[in-house]
Amino acid sequence: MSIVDWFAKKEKRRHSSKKLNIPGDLWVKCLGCTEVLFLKDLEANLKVCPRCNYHFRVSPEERLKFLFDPDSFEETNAGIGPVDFLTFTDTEAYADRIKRAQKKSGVKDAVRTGRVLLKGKSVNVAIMDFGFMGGSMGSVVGEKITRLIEAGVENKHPVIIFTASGGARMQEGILSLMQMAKTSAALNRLAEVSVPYISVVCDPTTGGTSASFAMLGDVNLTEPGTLISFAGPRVIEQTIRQKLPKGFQRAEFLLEHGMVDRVVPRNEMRQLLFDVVMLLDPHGAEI
Amino acid sequence: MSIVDWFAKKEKRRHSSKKLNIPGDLWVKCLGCTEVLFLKDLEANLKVCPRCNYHFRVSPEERLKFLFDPDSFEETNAGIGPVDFLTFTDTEAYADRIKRAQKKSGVKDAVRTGRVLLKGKSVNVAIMDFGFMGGSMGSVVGEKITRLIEAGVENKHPVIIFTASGGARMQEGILSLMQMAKTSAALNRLAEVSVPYISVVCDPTTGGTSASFAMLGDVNLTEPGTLISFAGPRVIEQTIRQKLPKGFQRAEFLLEHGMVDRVVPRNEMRQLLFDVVMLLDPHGAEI
Amino acid sequence: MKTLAFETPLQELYEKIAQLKQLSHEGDVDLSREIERIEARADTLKKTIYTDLTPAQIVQISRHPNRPDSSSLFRLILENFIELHGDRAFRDDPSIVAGVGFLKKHRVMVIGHQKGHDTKENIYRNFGMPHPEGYRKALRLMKMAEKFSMPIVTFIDTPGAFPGLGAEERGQAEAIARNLREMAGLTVPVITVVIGEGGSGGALGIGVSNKVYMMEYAVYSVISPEGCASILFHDAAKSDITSKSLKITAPDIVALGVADDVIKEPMGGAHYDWEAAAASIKKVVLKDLNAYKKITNVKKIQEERYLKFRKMGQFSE
Amino acid sequence: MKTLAFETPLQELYEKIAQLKQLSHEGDVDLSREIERIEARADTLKKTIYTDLTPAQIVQISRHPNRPDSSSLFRLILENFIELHGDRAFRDDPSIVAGVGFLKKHRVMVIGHQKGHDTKENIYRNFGMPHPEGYRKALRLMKMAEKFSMPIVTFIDTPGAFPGLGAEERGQAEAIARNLREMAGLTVPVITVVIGEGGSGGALGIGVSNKVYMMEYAVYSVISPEGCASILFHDAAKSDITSKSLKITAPDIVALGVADDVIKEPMGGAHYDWEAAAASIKKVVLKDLNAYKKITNVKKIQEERYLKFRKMGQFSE
Ligand SMILES: [Zn+2]
Ligand SMILES: [Zn+2]
Repeated sequence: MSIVDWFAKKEKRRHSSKKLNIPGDLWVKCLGCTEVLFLKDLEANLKVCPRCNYHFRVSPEERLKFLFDPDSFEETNAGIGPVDFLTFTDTEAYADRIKRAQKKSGVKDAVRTGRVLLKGKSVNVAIMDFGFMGGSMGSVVGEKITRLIEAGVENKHPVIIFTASGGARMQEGILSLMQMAKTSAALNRLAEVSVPYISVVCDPTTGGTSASFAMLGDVNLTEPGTLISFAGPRVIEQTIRQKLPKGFQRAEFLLEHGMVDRVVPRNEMRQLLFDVVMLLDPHGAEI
Repeated sequence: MSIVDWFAKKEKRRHSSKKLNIPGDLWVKCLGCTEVLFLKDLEANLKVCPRCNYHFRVSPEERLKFLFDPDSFEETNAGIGPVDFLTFTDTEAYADRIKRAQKKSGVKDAVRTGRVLLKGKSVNVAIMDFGFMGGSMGSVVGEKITRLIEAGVENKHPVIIFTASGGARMQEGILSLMQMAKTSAALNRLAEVSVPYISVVCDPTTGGTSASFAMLGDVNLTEPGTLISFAGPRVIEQTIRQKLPKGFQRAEFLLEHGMVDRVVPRNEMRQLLFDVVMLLDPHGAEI
Repeated sequence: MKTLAFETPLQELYEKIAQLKQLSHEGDVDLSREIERIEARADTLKKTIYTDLTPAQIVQISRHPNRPDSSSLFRLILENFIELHGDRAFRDDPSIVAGVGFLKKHRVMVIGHQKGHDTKENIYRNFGMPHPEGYRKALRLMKMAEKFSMPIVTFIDTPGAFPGLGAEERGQAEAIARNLREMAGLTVPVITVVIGEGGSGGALGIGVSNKVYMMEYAVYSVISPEGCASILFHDAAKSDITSKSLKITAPDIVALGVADDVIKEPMGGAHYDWEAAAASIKKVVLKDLNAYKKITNVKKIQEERYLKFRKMGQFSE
Repeated sequence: MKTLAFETPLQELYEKIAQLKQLSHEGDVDLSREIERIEARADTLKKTIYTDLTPAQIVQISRHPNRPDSSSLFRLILENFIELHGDRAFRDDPSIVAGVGFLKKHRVMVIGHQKGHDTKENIYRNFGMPHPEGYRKALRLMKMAEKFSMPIVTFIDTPGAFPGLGAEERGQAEAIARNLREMAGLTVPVITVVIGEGGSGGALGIGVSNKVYMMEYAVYSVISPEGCASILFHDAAKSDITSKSLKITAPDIVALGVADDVIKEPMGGAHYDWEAAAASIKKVVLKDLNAYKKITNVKKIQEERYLKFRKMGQFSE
């Protein structure tokens, strides 16, 4: 929870692929190696720098395109939207923040959910959107994730969740915290019926999201370089009053510390997800 | 497993309360503080040094006397004895070792088992005897422990095991190793019927005994200063090529590292065992 | 005893009363009428102060160093309390205490965050901020409670889970997440009381329960008011604003459907009378234990807990 | 390739053959008859050497640095092998590898001790000696296999669990003990092959199985022959004696009722032909998987495993 949101905001600015103002075509500067890349090439390479392997953050739409069968996504619960039930105001009213984020993104909140085909296999998928208020989890994210998991309990298809979140959405107060319990409780029900749950932890995933469904996959996957933490790096630096070691809280660090099963390059993710799902799913047909 | 037996043997010599040759009465020298103590006083104090709190090792008979209701012990399977089925010989034949140990101790092997009353409550109890070939676990120890646990599965009374063992009895080869699996498997059955199992880890408990039933209590208790380890201190010193820190692998160290629930002075053990058993036992009557 | 700023006038009266009593004792004069008068004034003042507290003041009371801690409350509420230790994997975390005992005739497992009352104690208890092994100890013992059909009572009192290197290395997020999921499935009833500070995920990690109660001056929040202020206003000192807007006091938490009820504290707060606070908690918990004793269908207990959290959240559709 | 002492004469012949081949290639002379003659001699010698090995020599083969390792065997036996990592609490232990894959049409979970073939690899793999987190990773994945109804195949190949400070601190004994108990209760079949060195509790920690097989030149022992000799004779060099008296070779382990059968190795040992060794293992495991597929009553699987170990031990009564 905590100050990670703030950190996340800074991070967000740093990580978004800044478009360079070069006339004629769109170019972007790699955040890993500072190479200037032709946007179309970058996109053709799944938004991974061909030179330094830096994995750019991508939108839910891009993930759908990169990983799943074309036009197979059937979105669910797209109509659920946030409410400013605490009439929370700081430098800006929560109600206004919501409007602004919705207008900018064209979606109602920070996660999209639905059924999709993965190489022909039907799965329940949720993809969080760090671009929408730092992927913060309020009632909408919690409710949509929970409904998706409950759909898995019913339809017995594997559940795959791509997380990307600065943590709980504090403008919804205690109810944002409770989304951690709600989603995790739903995963307990999913486990009872032996439906596989794959968590794909994407950059960045911190706070309340990491301390709930992100860490609870039967298999936890992540992409190279992903920041995964409970407390954000800044908070910890304040606590220990020294700089953090390089690579701390990154995907490879978590692999070493036993928290994730694999760090998966984006171009291998589709095949790996398919294999994992086929191997674990006791409800699916045999190959 | 491993070289701990050898170490244990050395330890045994060091720890047995050496009787001093003072005419008239029996005196012993404390191994903790070197105070010379009148044997009768020491025994009245449950074989704990009144000066330095050193807990002397005690025999199964002494433990029965110190902790359970007088004359309530009904021994089971006392007739099971060891067999030299590998005709194992080193500097002495295993068959001869057995005979010597049996003659010295008057019992057939390194554990006594049965039903006993603890402040009026019926429990299944096993008490290992470090004095019998270093409390090593061969087929007899494994079988008697297993039968005791299986008795618990049947009669639903709590199971309490006092361990004291240098590990597996290598003169019985691979079958001594398999006693770890046999006893642990029995504990799995006991857990399935929700009968409490209290492990009281006594000095010393190492190797195959610690890596099976000794560490598997719903509640693990131990006495102050008890040596508890998988690998013996000597083996580890050989591995790391330096002296071990003081207190390493002792009861208090294991408490700090989360392996045991409590370090219990001997004079509090009876009451604590009773309380724990009354609190955990779902099959017992309410107080 | 440490005095909070808004308690100062009251504290001054108490000191005056103490002086007068000493005087009348030593000087052998009768000051009883004067003392009575000031005592009455103190009572009135106490009521005035404590019936109109701001959320920021309540936050202060919830963190009062003299508030009763989990371990002391266990000893006041239970008979034969036996503390149990360790996660069986890495370390015994002193910032979570747990054990078994009888609450009247009920065998119960109790688990709570543990703060200290002075610096030394607080350092040992890590100011009530658990590491992953604390949550893992809690889970081990909750599973044990389930095995032996013992209801679970948890006390929440933490600024949050510890944000440190070792905690991150050993999976703070994983430990909390796992507890949330596993608590949801427990077949025994779980009753939680927020006895002081309910700080974020570190609090919730032992709080996925059938019943949740707020002590009158306890708070429960997704983020500390200071943390929230430093993010939103870049100024931690603006926590008086955020402590209000976050809606973290007992009545707010009940109104939002997160807690079931408020447990009244002794006038002025639990730190004035631990026994009275313990008695109030005991009464509420006992009532629930008696009620749950009658439910033999564990599915109902699981279902109740699931639905409790399932309902939480407000959105448009 | 490292040569064991008793293999030296054979190795000399192989070198000679290589020389002659080179000679006939370079000098354009026909030495094929001479080569054939020596090859025949080598074959005979190989048979002679490997049909009358002492237990001490078998111990050497079981530890041969070129023996196929778990991970390589998984890749040879399975399709779509996916390694899974981590204990979700402290560390991913490289001395135990695990993952999922298809063995023919069977979804299986595989787990094995992992040694290296050279110094660098061995240091990374800690010479196949796991820490507690290795056993905890194994247990996590066995529970996952159970959840998804996947049979479990384990490969044993370890000198033993690591005897070190960190391992003791983090509960080596607890980790192994827990695995023994939990494996006993698994509702899915477990098939174990001792592929090399079966060292003590560290081996058994992934070996409480329905079926246990010994590779022809594998050993399984409560203690290493050297360790046993140093205890009993105060002389580790007397391990030729103890390697005999401990009864640790494949036929002994079967005779004692601990293993079900021996899996033949390619002539000279698995290190001469990994593919052939893998094929032999695959055949045996596949037969079992097909048989277990027909058992839908999980109680039967648990009962079989329980009784297997329940019977072990010899005593008078
Ligand atoms: Zn780059
Ligand atoms: Zn002494």
